[in-house]
Amino acid sequence: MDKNLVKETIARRVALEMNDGDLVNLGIGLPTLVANFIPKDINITLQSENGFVGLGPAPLKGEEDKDLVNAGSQPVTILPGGAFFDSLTSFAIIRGGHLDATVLGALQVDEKGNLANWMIPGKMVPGMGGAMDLVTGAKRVIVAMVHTAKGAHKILKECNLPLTAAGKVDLIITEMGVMKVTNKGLLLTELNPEFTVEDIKKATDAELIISYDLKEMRTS
Amino acid sequence: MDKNLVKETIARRVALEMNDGDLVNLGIGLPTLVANFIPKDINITLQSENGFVGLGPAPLKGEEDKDLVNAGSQPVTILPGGAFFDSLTSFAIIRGGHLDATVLGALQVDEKGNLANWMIPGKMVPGMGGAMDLVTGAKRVIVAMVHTAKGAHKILKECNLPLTAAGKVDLIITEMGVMKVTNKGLLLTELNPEFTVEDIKKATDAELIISYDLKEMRTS
Amino acid sequence: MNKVIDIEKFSNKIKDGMTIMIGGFLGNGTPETLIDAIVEKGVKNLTIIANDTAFVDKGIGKLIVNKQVKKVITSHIGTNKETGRQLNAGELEVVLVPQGTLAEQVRAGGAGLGGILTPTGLGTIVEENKQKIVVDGKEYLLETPIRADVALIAGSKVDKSGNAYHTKSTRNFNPLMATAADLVVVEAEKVVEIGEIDPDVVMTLGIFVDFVVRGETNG
Amino acid sequence: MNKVIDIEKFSNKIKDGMTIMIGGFLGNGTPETLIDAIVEKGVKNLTIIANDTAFVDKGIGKLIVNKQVKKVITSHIGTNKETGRQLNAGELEVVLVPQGTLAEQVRAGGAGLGGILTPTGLGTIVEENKQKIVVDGKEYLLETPIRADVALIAGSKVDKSGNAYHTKSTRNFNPLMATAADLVVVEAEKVVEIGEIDPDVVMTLGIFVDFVVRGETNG
Repeated sequence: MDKNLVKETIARRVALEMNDGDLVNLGIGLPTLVANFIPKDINITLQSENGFVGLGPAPLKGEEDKDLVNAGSQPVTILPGGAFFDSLTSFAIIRGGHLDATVLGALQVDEKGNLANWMIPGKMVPGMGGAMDLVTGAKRVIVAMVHTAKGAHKILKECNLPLTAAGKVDLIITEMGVMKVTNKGLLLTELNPEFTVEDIKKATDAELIISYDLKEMRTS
Repeated sequence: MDKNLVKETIARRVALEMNDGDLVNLGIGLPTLVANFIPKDINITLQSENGFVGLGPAPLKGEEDKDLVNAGSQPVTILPGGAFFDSLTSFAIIRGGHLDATVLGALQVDEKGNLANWMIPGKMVPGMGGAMDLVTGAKRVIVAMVHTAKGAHKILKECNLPLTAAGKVDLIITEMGVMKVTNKGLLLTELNPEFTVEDIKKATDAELIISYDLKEMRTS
Repeated sequence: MNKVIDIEKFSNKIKDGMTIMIGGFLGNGTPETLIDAIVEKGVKNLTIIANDTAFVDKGIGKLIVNKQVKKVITSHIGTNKETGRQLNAGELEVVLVPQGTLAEQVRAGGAGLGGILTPTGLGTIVEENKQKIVVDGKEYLLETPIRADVALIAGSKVDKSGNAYHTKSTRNFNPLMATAADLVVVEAEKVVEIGEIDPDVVMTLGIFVDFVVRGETNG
Repeated sequence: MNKVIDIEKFSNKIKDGMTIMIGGFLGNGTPETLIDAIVEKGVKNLTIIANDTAFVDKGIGKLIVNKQVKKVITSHIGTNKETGRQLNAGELEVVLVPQGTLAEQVRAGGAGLGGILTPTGLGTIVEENKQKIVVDGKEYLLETPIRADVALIAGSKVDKSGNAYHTKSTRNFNPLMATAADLVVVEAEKVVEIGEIDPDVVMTLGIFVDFVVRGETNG
């Protein structure tokens, strides 16, 4: 699959997980794209952990405001009904269970719902930023990522990178399919028709339980 | 002494403890009077624990604002440079050591600096309100009160009412004199010339150490 | 999303035995219209969490006088003689909490904290049955989170999505309580359109608020 | 009280080895003029407490690039490659803290709390060497207060007594940090007279602020 199509496929599918009225935090990168595909009849409010709710689309060129950026330092806008606040309030929202969902990328995720997305020891140590709080506090944690890292497994029996949080992931959405974290392991509920069950099993280190009711992966 | 003169004597003497630039919380009742006697060359800022700094004098009759009251529910004003906030911030100021002084009344105070001012078991239980936080957090705790309760001792060897805080009082100011809480006990540093050392000793259950440098109690 | 409902719809949501947080400080910044509706409905055995019990004829005091409250968690009852009378008569349970601790407990309940460590109350009866923890050589009391079924708050200006502005000294516990209950209702002195409150100065976030009710005097 | 000082007077207060909190989020709401003065002065062995280390040419990043920092306590260093390089080369100590925990720790430092209990970091390396406390059957990490010698914050509009208004997304850590340091300096994009900021909307209280410095671009 084309790289942009991969991203769009994932973002489109994540968008279908949103419910009307949800308050959601979308991580930097791929998760940000989800905002573009929210169904027309669904209204969600986006939170930006640097300090506001009501995150709107990027401003038109020339209309950027240096004092209004998202958590990735990109110029953005705020929608009517939005509000700004300090970092303390921002993480009271996040940790306090007020977010209906958070969507993040991952370096690794495993069948127990463990997530690793903040460091590769000795190599890359960006830091956890707000990710540990987001994953700990949000009502639903959705991992949105490309299924493998150039062929290397990212969905594992057990993460071997330092964890972001233990047992907090609810759902994994990749370009290959949709996997639910259950207490029996990862349940494949939807498969992208571009791939076979064998393909996705091969691309996954964790055991995949194939749903009796396996469906075609939706994108709208 | 006349009741009003007693109060004014105490309030005037407390006012002399204020330093330029101090942030101060004055309790309801007698301590509130202190604001009237601050020396002209001293600027202090008053905090009101219900949620603001910059507490000003009572408004003129007819100019009361129902949304602007002090912690005793009386109409007040706010001075230029003042600011309103919520109860969380109010007690972050109080507990966090940002108050230079707090002035409170007492039912009992003792030679170890213990204070009791929030309940008489089985009789009167108003509650501690903000007093426990004020006494715990302020840099200086000044007890301002009439020396006895109609002759009954209030300055004791040891409080027998439930404490507001243990060992936090720095200074006791009454109409009879000024007593400093030291680790050797209560040091009488100033005596109102209306009274003799014998008078104040008789009116005090705690042992009074008389300062070698005992001065006349100042009121301006 | 328009969250404005009428007082009857609000009244239907309040049931016997509920735990209810109520904003305000001696009645300043208290949702009087919502309280009046609860008085009128007459639900019983409420647990009330509030800074104080106000006065016999104002704010939370009215619920006490009407004997609808079985327990109150508060910092001060001295301005309402009926609270003291019911306490002494064994008709009402009163849990007294230092005001700053109450604010922290409500915030902890709303912010997902397991508690906070405070020096307030050390060496007093407030420390009874509480865990003491030493940090950096200093002793603190562990105070645990408080949440409620319902939080009732008052806003001076409230947009239809629940964003509230609390003017002057009316803010007090209102923004905190809005974070710490399953159902949050704000009484608006004045209701405005979404977008009318500058996003910089929203004090209680609409995302915490379920319903907005117009106050009786204005709105 | 007029707290406005010039940049030289500010610069004189900053010494080798100080612990300095700096407001801002990836450079947004960061006091650039104050940072530039520290870069120019060249003091060494600083400990910096900040949300992130921004970029090599912006905000806190400039102090890192100039090798003035021996230790940084922060939630994110990914946008500044030099921080990572110095970390890997053993030239810089980096303590990574979850962002929400960092906010709580700074607040605890300013609010007189001995710490807070958070679930964030449980089951990760963040829990190493930390006390775990069970409340109501749930496990939490005890996170302790953070304070600094100096806090440097940025305000969009600041009155001469230090009351500050932070517009839009520039607020972030600024109001918290102002509570948690022995010396607090606010850089003002615009200085206004005392009384010009509505007391309802002051975001950082002047009572916490020692000095105000005009930013270079405005004020």
